[in-house]
Amino acid sequence: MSRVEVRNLWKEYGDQVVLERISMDVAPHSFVSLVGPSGCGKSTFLRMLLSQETPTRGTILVDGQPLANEPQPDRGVVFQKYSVFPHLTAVENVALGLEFERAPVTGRLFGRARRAALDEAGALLEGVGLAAARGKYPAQLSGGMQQRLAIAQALARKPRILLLDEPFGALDPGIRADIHDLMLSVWWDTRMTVFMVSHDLREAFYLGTRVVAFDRPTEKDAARFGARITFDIALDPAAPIKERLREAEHGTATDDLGEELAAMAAQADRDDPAPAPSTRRDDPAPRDGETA
Amino acid sequence: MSRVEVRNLWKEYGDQVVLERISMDVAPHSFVSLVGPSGCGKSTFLRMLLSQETPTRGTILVDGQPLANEPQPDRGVVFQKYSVFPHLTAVENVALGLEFERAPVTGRLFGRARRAALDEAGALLEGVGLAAARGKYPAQLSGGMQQRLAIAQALARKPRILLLDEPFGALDPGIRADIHDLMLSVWWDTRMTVFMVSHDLREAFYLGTRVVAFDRPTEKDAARFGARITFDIALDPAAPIKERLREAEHGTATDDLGEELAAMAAQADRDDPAPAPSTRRDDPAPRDGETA
Amino acid sequence: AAPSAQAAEKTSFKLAWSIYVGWMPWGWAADNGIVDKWADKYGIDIEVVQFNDYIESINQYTAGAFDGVTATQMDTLGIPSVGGVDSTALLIGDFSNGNDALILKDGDSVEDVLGRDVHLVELSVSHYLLARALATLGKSERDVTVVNTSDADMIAAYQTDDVTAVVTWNPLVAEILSMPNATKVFDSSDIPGEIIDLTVVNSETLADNPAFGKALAGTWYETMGIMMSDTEAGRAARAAMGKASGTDLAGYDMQIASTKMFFDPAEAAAFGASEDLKTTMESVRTFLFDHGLLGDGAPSADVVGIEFADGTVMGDESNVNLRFTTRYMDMAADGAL
Amino acid sequence: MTRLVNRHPDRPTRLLLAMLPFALLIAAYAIGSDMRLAENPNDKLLPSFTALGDAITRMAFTPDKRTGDYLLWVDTVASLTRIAGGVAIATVFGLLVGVSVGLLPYARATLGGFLSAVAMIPPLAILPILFILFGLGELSKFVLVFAGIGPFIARDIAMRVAELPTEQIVKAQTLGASTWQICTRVVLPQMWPRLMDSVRLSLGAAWLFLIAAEAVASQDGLGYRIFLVRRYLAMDVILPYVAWITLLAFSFDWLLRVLQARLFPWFAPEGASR
Amino acid sequence: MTRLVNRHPDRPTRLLLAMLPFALLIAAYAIGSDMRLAENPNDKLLPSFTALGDAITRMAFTPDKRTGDYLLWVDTVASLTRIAGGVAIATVFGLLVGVSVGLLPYARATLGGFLSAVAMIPPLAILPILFILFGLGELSKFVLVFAGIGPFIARDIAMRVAELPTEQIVKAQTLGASTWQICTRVVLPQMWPRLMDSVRLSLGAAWLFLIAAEAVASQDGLGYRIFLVRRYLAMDVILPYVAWITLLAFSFDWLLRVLQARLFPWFAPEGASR
Ligand SMILES: Nc1ncnc2c1ncn2[C@@H]1O[C@H](COP(=O)(O)OP(=O)(O)OP(=O)(O)O)[C@@H](O)[C@H]1O
Ligand SMILES: Nc1ncnc2c1ncn2[C@@H]1O[C@H](COP(=O)(O)OP(=O)(O)OP(=O)(O)O)[C@@H](O)[C@H]1O
Ligand SMILES: [Mg+2]
Ligand SMILES: [Mg+2]
Repeated sequence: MSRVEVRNLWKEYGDQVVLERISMDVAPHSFVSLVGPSGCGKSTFLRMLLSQETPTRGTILVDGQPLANEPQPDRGVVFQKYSVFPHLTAVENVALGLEFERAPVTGRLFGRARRAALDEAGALLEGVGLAAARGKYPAQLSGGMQQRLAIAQALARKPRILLLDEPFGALDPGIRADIHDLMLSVWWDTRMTVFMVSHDLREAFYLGTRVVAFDRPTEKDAARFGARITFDIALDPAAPIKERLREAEHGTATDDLGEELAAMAAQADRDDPAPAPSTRRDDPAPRDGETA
Repeated sequence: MSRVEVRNLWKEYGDQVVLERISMDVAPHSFVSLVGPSGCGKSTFLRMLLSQETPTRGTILVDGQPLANEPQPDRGVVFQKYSVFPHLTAVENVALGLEFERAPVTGRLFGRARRAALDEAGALLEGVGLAAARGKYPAQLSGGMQQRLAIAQALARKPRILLLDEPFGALDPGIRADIHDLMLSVWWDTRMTVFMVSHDLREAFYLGTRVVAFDRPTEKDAARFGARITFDIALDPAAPIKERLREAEHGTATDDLGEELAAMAAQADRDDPAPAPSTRRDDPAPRDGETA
Repeated sequence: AAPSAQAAEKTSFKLAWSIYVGWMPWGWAADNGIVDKWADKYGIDIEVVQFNDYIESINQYTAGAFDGVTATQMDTLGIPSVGGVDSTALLIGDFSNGNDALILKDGDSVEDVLGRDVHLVELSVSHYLLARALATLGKSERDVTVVNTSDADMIAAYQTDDVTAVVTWNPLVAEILSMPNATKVFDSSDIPGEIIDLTVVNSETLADNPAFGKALAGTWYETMGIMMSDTEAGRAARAAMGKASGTDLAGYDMQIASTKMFFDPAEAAAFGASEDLKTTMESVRTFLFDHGLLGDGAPSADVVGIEFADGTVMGDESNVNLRFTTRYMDMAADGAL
Repeated sequence: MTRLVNRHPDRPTRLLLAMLPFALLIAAYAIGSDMRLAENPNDKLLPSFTALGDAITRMAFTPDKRTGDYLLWVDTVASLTRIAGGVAIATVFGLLVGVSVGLLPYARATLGGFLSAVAMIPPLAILPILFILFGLGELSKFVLVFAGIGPFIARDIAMRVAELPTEQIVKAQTLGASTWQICTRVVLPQMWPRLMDSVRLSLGAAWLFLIAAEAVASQDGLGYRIFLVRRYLAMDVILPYVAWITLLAFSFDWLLRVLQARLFPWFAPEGASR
Repeated sequence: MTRLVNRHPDRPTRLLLAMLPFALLIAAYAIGSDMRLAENPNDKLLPSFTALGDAITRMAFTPDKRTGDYLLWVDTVASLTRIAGGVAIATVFGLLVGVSVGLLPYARATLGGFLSAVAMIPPLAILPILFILFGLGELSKFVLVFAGIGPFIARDIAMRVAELPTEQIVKAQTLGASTWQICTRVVLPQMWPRLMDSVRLSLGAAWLFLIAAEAVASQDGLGYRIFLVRRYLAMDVILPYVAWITLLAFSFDWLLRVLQARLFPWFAPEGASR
């Protein structure tokens, strides 16, 4: 639930310009999908929103204030590379944020407080379908399971801004749909502002209230020109549509969904001069019931 | 271009059964897509095909012979976690396989032979869109770029069997389509047999001549029951259709593609008693030309 | 810690001793309550600390951590006295009478050492012994090559083919001589009385606390009395000292045989008052001066004054830092302790 | 033919192979000893196995006449106490300083260079100063062991901390961790197993320094005994003592390895399955 | 307030901080020295800076009366030659053995345990045997330095090899690499920078062993001089020598660090950007 303003942002690594002239004004409780070719600087952009890196030029304001100069619990993150803690079990990984909050000195809860935190963490794990892997260490989990763990961990502290870097890439469609649900309901309940990098355009359009694409003007001379915003579509900031979409998904009218999405995209098309691709949603995921 | 027979394969880690009763007979020059929920054992299955791990029970035959007991250049691989060599530049990473082949003693080519190998490698890099990153080390590449590098590296030795573990997960749709093309044409030219794990069902159906799904019978008691094959659809072993699909993709009749795929799936449906989900293909990828 | 050891009046004292044939009595006396007995008599405390590394014990004494130490007269002059610690030779325990020796492979006279690499602990009494041995031929150190070799490694070194000449002390001498092809061509009995083993104390401390000196002298000569006796107790004492130095009774007796122990305080006092001592010290300080050990700016061997029992001073009278006295040995001889 | 990288010896072969180099060493010793004894029956450098056995019986199983103690055990207890003390101090120091230097830019700026420099000082060269500062008692022995391995452990741990992915530290901050909490919940717990590796690597040096300390001033301890009998070239005592030290250190090394695997199941090097 | 983990000192502050501990050390020395000299103007333990300066002038810039050499430089050349030789042998050995043990199951079965055991043997305790085997000349000094750090480097490298992801080794095999090719093209090149770290960590120990070796039988070298003048508690010579050794070792450490960054741009610890 924070307004994020990005003003004329540049990022260079040595000679190489990665991003240039990035500006956007993100309303509170937006869900911004970031898309663009690999290597164009999406992760770099998120790292700057996180204060992990500093822009070469330009500023980022959150609720009118310059960004804190270090990562804070107001901004949660799920990294592209798995970033869970290898020395903690799944449930401990999720509970860690709660322990940080509730035990400032020891960083560790005991007795009832600890059980309570573990219970909360367990509930979050259940939400991402990892209830059975509760006591496992990350090294014992598959790639997708680790990624889900990272999502649960990031949600535990209920950040006001959530940064997701290809969070669902390693998930199968069944689980992915569940986690989309979870994501949307958490987003709706906590009214947080989300930035999500995704390579799945359907996902980007389905989840986002706004889709922003980065790209370089030319492939030649890649080092001299950074990526810019090539299109920026506000899909519909009014959340109820998302809610309806979610409900629709749970229902059986799956075939209608594609049309809904197309309509949505079409409307976005009218709002914005940039040519948006036509979009439909259909999910060929074989549900357990259908195939077992 | 190898027939792969898998006979009653089991894999257990300690008490946990990961895979059980996996049997399949894969014709030469098949393109097998493996799908299934995360953590069900797809990567484990590939590792066994690679001889990186040994099955707890059961056998794997390649062209009627038991699998060599160690990884060999007849089976190439792209791992889920990036497995390029950090100490070599992109082009050196790709050329490495050629050097292994052509310089058995030193493992290193010099002079003209080296230039020739680097040129070949450069061509492959161009194929995956990394021509500009030729001299960069993996740490300087984004996640998706590293994954493309791994693909080029695996193709360099023209393996007879290629194992891909979510190879396209980190790629944006534009690049992904290009690499699909590349993949199909290499597959077609070299007539290799491909096993690909993917969470993107459209991709699985689009690329595969056969789609195999793994899943556990129950979510409870996950440790006691391993995943089995829950469906196995031969889409169409005759390659020309793929060729047509590929051509169609290059053309403008993008909208028709979805129907083609659906038809294809429907036919597969008739061939196979297992209920296949209805499938359509549409690619909302914004091509450079459309959006810039 | 350092300065307090030299402070004026006090009641507790520390003596450092190291493992060597002539100093083993200190360890035995401490173990058998003789030190405590005499300390109690004078109402003081004496802590006797064993060192395995001789040089480190002198260094610690020089740095002020101890009130007394066992050392040769040459090292006393060269280390604490040069280092500004005014030291008194309280007790003359013995002089080396064959304990230090020049040993050759394939050679039977001192001449044979010429031109060889001689392995020894540089700047130690071994070095001095070599210089004296060469002097008997009218030669100097230029006629050999000195190779510094730590005493701990001397025996092993001798076993290698690289080494054909060594100068060292007991028990190493005995060990080396027990090997085939080892001939002693010169030893300290050829320069009797020139390598003297002392118990040295800080002069200031002694001046302020004569009780410390008396207690040490009392302890020493009671111990001497026991160990020299040809009784069961004497043998037991020597056996224990031998054991503590890593050998047995026979080995220890053999070492004593090549040591001129002053069991009798009167004899020690007489040696300490003799004119020969002055000659010896002249020769020793010249050796030290030649090797740059009397200080870097030292214009001559006179920089450090040496006071003898008769009150005469050799060298700079305003910088007397080594004092020989027979006072406490006399007291022991007179039974006045 | 299977590649060498993929060939795993089975259990009995593994045992056999493990014993092979030891067996060769013993055989070489036996031959050398025989040759020298044939030449000079009194040779002390490489005593026969009988002589070694006698010495072991004497030192380990016969009470000392004077004190009634079994010397080997007295020495062992003394040395183990000292080395345990020294290693314990060095470990605590190494962990604290290493984590600070690895994690906190200010600590790194202040101590990074100093630590590298201090690690290069040969402690044996400044013994007189150490003894004046810390006395000649047990403390100075702890200090020498500590001075010998403390800076090493600290530098090693600092390198390991620096190897933690930045993502982890950033992630912890987004979860609200303070610097202190990052230390105690994220960095320290991950350093325990690495600390064990570090201690294992420095154990040899620790014994070296202990022996050096005991050789200067002490009245018991394994190093003291070796030093004492060394001037008689009593290799029949020295060799069993050295073997015993090696065995003790090796057992401790092994114990650490087992403990590491037990206590930190999550910590397995990437290639551990190879 | 910014967390301590995120606070980076700027360049001048960094320089100041880096010098701080050195300055404190020097100040502590100055005070201690003054106090002792006030008691005894001839005190040898902590000589004044003037005395240290004199000693430096004498050793480094005045020809020796007897030989006409500048002693410090003669000693330095002698010691550097020896340490370079010893470290070079140890490095080659450590790399070869470490890579084999880390990569090949058979080598690990054979040498893994042996190496751990050998690393625990205190070389100084078995000097007599080393002398017999290698003589008293330069060779034995190389050998002592080698024996001191060789096993350490080998074990360290073996651990690092084991940390390489299994995927890399498997990947190389799918590209057709033989065991030999895996060694030379995949493992060895990745070990170079790690080897540099390993050498850096063992440099302190290398000097220690060199000094010990030079105490045994030699006529020049930094360790020789230190032991020689230790007999006369000439701390005015010892301290500059120790400082010089520290400086040399530290420079080499720094050189290795710079070289590592230059030669292996791909090798940066995960958290290097912190
Ligand atoms: N530390 C660095 N040094 C030099 N160049 C870098 C560095 N980090 C990133 N880059 C470059 O910055 C560009 C953007 O990288 P980034 O990881 O942000 O891409 P991305 O959009 O997230 O790609 P992907 O979708 O593949 O994850 C890439 O071209 C990469 O080569
Ligand atoms: N070394 C191991 N020890 C114990 N369990 C393991 C080990 N490796 C894998 N597993 C378990 O085996 C199961 C299968 O893992 P695998 O990596 O094959 O899954 P996957 O199908 O590839 O999943 P994803 O799609 O998320 O990559 C998982 O439940 C995992 O917890
Ligand atoms: Mg990225
Ligand atoms: Mg997987």
